[in-house]
Amino acid sequence: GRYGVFGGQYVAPVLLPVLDRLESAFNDAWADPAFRATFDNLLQRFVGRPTPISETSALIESERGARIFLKRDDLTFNGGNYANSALGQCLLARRMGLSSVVTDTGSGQNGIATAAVAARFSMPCTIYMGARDAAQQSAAVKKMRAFGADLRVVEDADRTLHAATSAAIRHWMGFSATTAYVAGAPIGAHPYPQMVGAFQAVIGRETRLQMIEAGMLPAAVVSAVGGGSSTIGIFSAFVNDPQIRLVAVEAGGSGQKGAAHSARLANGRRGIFHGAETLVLCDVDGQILPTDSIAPGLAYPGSAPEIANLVASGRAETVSITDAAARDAVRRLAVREGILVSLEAGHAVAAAETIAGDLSPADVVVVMVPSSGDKDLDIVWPED
Amino acid sequence: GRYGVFGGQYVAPVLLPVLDRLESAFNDAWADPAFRATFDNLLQRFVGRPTPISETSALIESERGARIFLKRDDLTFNGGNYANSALGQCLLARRMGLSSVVTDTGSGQNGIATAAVAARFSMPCTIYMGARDAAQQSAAVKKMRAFGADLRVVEDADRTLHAATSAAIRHWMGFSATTAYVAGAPIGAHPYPQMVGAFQAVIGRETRLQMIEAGMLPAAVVSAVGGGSSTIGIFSAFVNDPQIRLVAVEAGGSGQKGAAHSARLANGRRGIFHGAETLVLCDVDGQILPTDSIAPGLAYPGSAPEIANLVASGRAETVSITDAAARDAVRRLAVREGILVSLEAGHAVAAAETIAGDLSPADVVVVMVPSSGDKDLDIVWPED
Amino acid sequence: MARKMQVPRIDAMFARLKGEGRKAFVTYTVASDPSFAESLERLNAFAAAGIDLIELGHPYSDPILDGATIQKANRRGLAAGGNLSRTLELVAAFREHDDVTPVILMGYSNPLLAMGYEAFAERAAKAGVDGIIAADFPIREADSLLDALARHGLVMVPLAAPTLAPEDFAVEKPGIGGFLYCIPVVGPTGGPSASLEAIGEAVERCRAVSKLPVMVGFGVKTPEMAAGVAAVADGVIVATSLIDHLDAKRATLSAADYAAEIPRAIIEYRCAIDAGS
Amino acid sequence: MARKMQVPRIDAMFARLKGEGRKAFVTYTVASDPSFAESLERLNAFAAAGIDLIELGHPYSDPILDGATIQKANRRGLAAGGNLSRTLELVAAFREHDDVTPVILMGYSNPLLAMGYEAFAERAAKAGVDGIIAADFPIREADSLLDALARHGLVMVPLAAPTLAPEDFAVEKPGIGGFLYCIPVVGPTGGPSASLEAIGEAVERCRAVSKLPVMVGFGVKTPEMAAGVAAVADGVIVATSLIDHLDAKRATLSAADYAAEIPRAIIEYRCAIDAGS
Repeated sequence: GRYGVFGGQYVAPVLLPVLDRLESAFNDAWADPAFRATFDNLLQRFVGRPTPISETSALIESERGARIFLKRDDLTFNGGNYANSALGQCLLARRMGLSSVVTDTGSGQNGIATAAVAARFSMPCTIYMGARDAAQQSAAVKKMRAFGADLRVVEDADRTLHAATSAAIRHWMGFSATTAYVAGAPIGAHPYPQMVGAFQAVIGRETRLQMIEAGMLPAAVVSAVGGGSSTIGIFSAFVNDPQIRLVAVEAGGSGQKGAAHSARLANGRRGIFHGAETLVLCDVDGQILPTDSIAPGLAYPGSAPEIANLVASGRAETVSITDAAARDAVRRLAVREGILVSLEAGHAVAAAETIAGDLSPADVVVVMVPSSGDKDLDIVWPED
Repeated sequence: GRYGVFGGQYVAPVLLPVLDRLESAFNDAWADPAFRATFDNLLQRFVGRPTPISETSALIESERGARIFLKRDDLTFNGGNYANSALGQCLLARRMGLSSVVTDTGSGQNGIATAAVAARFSMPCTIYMGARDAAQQSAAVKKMRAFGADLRVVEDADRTLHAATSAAIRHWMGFSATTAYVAGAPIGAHPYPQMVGAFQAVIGRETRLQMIEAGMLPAAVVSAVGGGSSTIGIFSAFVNDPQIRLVAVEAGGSGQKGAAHSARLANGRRGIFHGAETLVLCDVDGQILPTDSIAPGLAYPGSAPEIANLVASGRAETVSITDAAARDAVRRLAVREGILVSLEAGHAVAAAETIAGDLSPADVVVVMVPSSGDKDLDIVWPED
Repeated sequence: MARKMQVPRIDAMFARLKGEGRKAFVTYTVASDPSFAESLERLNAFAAAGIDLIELGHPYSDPILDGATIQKANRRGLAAGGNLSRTLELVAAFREHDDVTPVILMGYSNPLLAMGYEAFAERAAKAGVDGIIAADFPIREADSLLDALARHGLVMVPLAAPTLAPEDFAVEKPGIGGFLYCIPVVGPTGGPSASLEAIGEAVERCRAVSKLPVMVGFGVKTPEMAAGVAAVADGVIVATSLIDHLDAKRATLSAADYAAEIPRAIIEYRCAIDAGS
Repeated sequence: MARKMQVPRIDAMFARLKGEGRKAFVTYTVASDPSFAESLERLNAFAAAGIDLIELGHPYSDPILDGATIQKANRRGLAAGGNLSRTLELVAAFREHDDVTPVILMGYSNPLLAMGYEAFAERAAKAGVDGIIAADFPIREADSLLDALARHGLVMVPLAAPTLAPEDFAVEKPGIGGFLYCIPVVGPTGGPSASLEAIGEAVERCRAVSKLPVMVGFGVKTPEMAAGVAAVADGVIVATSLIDHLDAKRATLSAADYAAEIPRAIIEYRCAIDAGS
């Protein structure tokens, strides 16, 4: 359950037997070819995998820059890679004889993916969402309810993802005998990071295969890190190629000195947060710091333990991208390539352009696009 | 240029040389393996094809009903099949040395697809949209502008698609030396129906192959008919299998006697509309009648000439589905299957359930899903 | 069928004008805009003010190729109960007092198809219509329509543009005739004007491949321009700009002054055209 | 290091209560809620009113496992400048007048890690802390923490629940001790209560695998229920319901009446527990 020094099970002890049961069920399922076949089949038929790799044609002005390819998970089911792990976890819950699922959602993406998959399996689905987030994401709220989810708007605390996660975890503690908690990211207590990582690894397998088919391997794989599901997903297939740079892109926020940001891999401390020891944005007293980013999905103070270890061990490098640079990258990609990506992806694109500028045209940079930009239209193009 | 008695080139004569040039360019391009390879490659890399076939698990209550499979074009680029023909037409325009494109859009889907593809090819793109439509589809407006399109809101006439089409055609007439008109559907003057049909035929080819791989051929292929792009797309691969029923689903509107609807294949007259002789909803004086449907994309008074011919010749049958039945089908599919389809697709799903109910479990019905239901959330689930 | 033996009104008109050394002045109005009675009055006023040939639009629900001015006129005509049948009645009423001024029906093809080409041609001839201009009905699609027109002594007036191949407008065939409607600028009605040089070249191109008289329409916006066109073509068609002018006057003038404005405006163009001829 | 040789306060407390035939009454408050001074006053009031052991929450920004009541108390404590360091200072201040009442720090693990387990244990022991309860720090993860605690004479109090395997709470190891904090109902603090039968079974299960005294927390909401729990367990922990009660009173009572309300409420529970023992 550890990635280097990171990971573990820092949970209320009552959850330990639940986690132990989940761990053994996951190991059993993951070793079962029938489970894997069902999962793969639904990834294809229901989620819409494999997603393509698109080469960008006009991103790098310089003639000397590397080619940039986008891994297009914005083209999956409901426009995001969350479906991969929601599908895996719901399948596993069904196999374990659990009848319901519970999850939390911030920007709504994980909630939508989980609600849809749960509907597909006729599993009652409870989703907690902070009241402030719910007010900002009314289309997402409507969509989750359209899939029949019991969406509970949380008025507690900061009325955002923190409050929602807290409520979902406590709901799960109360109903763990019948209900699976669906994690949106490879964070939290073991076996969640391992399990979500395994379900998301399909992104990396596809990417590697697609690059090999195209006759090239990337010089760098670039991904923006929020919860880390897409980052782990795409990095997984390249970790053992030391010549391939893994670049974890963090949200630098406004970029002003002293302002809040979300760059906990580069600037965080070792801490214990949401069930695992990992790199955390907290102060000297261990209090979690406020985060800030124009990209709702990147403003998270914790990190996936596996990513923390990749950074701490030097295997992955980190880059910080400001709100403005990310927004400009989203706009540039829309106007020049006809591809509307999320602000999360915009951070990665901005970083990739810089990286590609320092490489040769014979090189290739792969950028993870976890989700489409429809959700961010009003942020990137505010009303004039 | 004719499908039976339907088709032709009923345009302002000044457009004839433009159409003739387009026809020969299309024939030349379509016979060119390099063009086809580029098109196929971009369909895969940029649009996200092939799209999967999803079996529904809980649609038909009866144990005796046929299995229902959905062809999931909601999973393409920007959530709809318009990208297929926008891509083909922009590629062709580039090959013809044209520098710009112009199109019209009602619900915004064709506009978004065209704007995105044009951005990809660095072609200036002008889009006309009725003022009333633009007010209702603010996200679509924003998205087209995000792709750099010059969106022109038309205050003329009824301020909807009619006015937009008129403005776009007149723009094209003025700039046909440099500008291609991109048709959203296989309607209008020859060669548009043939060309759009050819670009959309990828849907049918994929579906046929996927069904054969799954070891079955459908008893019926069901598709809702708006402009007809997805219907022609999926029907094309099954036209020569007389044992396979082709079911064209039309919007019955409210279903109240005497109320407006959009069922021009079943109830229309032979007429000349938007450049072609076809089945049209018009009165005895030849005046076009108002249409009505809960699905914005189905409320069109004309028909694709090829579909008119399939119906007139008896090869395709028609079914009319009311607003309420279509809306209920969208809701049912969301709650039971976790798939949110558009109201256009909802019409086809509702029809398919009835058809499947009369078949045996050994049979298979394929339903075309042209687009996702995000755009229709507020219509299907109005604020409580 | 005695009519067929007469010289058609259009041909007679060109013969008369040629004899006078003048060019034709053509204008356009939409039937039943704003009412059947006012429309009839306007036709009479046109004839009285010296219009040589009248293009009469039959109102259509989807005038897709027209600009905003004519789209609005179509909507007003429809709202007043106008349609193809009613337009034929309007011509018949006009013919009660005027059997000389040629009247060309102008509009879209769907109402023609709905009435049936044969029925239309028969009724139109009986009403006193001389020909048709169909905005969206190229000759290459028009075989059955042309047959019907020819059977009843009517003609379709070909639309000609500099970009068109001769076989798309300079066709000698029963049912085609009257004149060539030359559109020197490729664009919507009421749009930007072509230069006089471009108009001259377009007319020359028409004359090179057709023996029909050539009239120029689309974009003639001022009496000065009409004079310039008259110098090169056999006639001048003034449509949108005259409608716009009259629409604007209707809002500000008394009924009596408005009634006087129609001949005033027409005579201004008439003089310019005669001066340019 | 003389302290180590003394009987730890918690053990001394249980010995004393056993001698008196009574059960322990434990309550909870968050340090610095609503201020350092008022918090200190409340600790003194607790001791004066006969509380046997105090659980003192150290304020944390993300009390994810707690219900709304305690989340709010944490936010108030943080807003007043509370944190782990300041909580240790609070205990030290309390110890100036009370060297008997055991104080257990309760909270989340991140502040412990941030301070460093060794530094924390050293400072906590010096301040007069007796042990800790960590909401999110299971024994299976706690090796280094336990080592540090043991080196400084502190204990971690294991959380026990009916669903837990014995190796997750009934571990004999330096740094583990005091008592078992038995959670008979699986759910958030302040949530629904377990039945007395379920509580009895949970306590029995604890006694079967551990020699430590067993105290019951989570969901003890009324004096009657406290009496019932006291009949089967070695002590009763009343947290959320007492905070809710005092919070409600603070809004309606005068300062003097509110000061009187704390002992009044505590004595009501105290009597019930003593009666049930």
